[in-house]
Amino acid sequence: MTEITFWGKLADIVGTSKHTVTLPDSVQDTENLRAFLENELGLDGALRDPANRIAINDQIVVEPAALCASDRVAFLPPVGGG
Amino acid sequence: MTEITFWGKLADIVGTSKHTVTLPDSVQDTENLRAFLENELGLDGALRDPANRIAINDQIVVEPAALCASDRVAFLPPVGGG
Amino acid sequence: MEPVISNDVIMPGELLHAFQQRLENSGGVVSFTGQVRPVNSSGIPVKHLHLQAHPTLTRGGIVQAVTEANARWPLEAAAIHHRIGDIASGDTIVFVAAASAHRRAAFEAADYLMDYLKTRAVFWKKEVTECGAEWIEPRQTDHADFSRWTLEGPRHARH
Amino acid sequence: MEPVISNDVIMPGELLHAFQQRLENSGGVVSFTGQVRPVNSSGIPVKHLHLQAHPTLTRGGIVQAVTEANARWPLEAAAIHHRIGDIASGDTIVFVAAASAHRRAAFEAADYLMDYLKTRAVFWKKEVTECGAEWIEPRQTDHADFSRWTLEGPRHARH
Repeated sequence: MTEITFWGKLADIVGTSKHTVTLPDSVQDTENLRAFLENELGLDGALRDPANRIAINDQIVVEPAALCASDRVAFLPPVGGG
Repeated sequence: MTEITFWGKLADIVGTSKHTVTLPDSVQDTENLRAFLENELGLDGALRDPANRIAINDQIVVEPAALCASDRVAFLPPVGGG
Repeated sequence: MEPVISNDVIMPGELLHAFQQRLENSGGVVSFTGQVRPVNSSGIPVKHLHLQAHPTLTRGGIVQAVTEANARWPLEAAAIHHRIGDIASGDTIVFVAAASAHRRAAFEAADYLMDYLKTRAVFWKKEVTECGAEWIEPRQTDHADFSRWTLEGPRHARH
Repeated sequence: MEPVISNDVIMPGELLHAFQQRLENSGGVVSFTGQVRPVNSSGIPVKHLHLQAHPTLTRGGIVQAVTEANARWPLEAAAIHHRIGDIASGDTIVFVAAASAHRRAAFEAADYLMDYLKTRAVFWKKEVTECGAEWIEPRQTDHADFSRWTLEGPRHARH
């Protein structure tokens, strides 16, 4: 089971901030994951947009990055505080 | 009688912060005044140094500036706070 | 100093006082306080901002930015307090302070840390008005401000 | 706000708090606090600074600098508190605050006002150490800092 979290506006777009899923063997990296989740969640491209970055186990990654089933994956829309 | 004040380090150099003097008719402007006071007070050039500016009646002046006997004259060494 | 990321109200005057109490040889202290403006850029009254942070990425990034500031400028201390959760109009979102022997270093470090927080810090910001809620991303000018430090940028503080 | 030039101790935290209480639509507040460093640039312990002001020229010049800052940047408010008399090591000499809708304006205005105070404001400053007393004049870097504002920006600085 892989834990996927959605942050900021992505939680609103996806409709949840957390999604636990068993990834099929075909999902080996972040590129596969983006396509898989888009389809599974019936989205309109939000998770394919490279502006929304991915962190694996609390590290923002350079993509495409390899995935393990036990990874925690976070989708991070553009950030900014202050 | 003309009131002359000395500020900052000039009070230390001159030995007083205030000097009241009857200016001779020959002192008509700030250039004359600088030379006159240097001589009268036995100084070593401090009042001739253009880095030490002059204010007349609380206005810093562009020199040479005309003088009246009733003017209040201030000698101002280089400034800086903070 | 460890950055503080918290739901608690930020009191800039108290933080500035506490920050200065700890200093030993700084000639200059610069502080920046960011507040929720009562009206947004379209002129619509703002009820509150909602700020979301990530439990690890946010703090890690800020610690790195403070390390970077310390490498660029000879700082005696730097402090960052960032509020999260719902922040009412007029309340303080962020407080940054930087202290150095020389004022240019303090000014530039505080400026840099704010540019970092505005464009790179891992926060998500939602503006809530009477017309609804909208996620806010950094403006072009914020990115331009940050790029000052990555291209030629201001030279390191003179001594 | 009228500049304050006084022998009284400056409490930066309280001043920042009071300054922010009065604001209505500022997104950013920058403050600068200048303190007497315990050790001078030659490494000698400083007992105190003595700051002298002129009864009219000092205030007049500062008011003009604040007017200039307001002409250059869209400020909601600016405040200057400058201490005079004997100021002990570690005590605050000067507190400057600037508030604006946007943070760059607040940063630049506070920076400009400090450069003015360091190089153009009518104060005379004597440093008292165990080795005696010495009148201090602005450094070359202070003049270079001020000249930044005369070569750029929407208006030329007077003086």
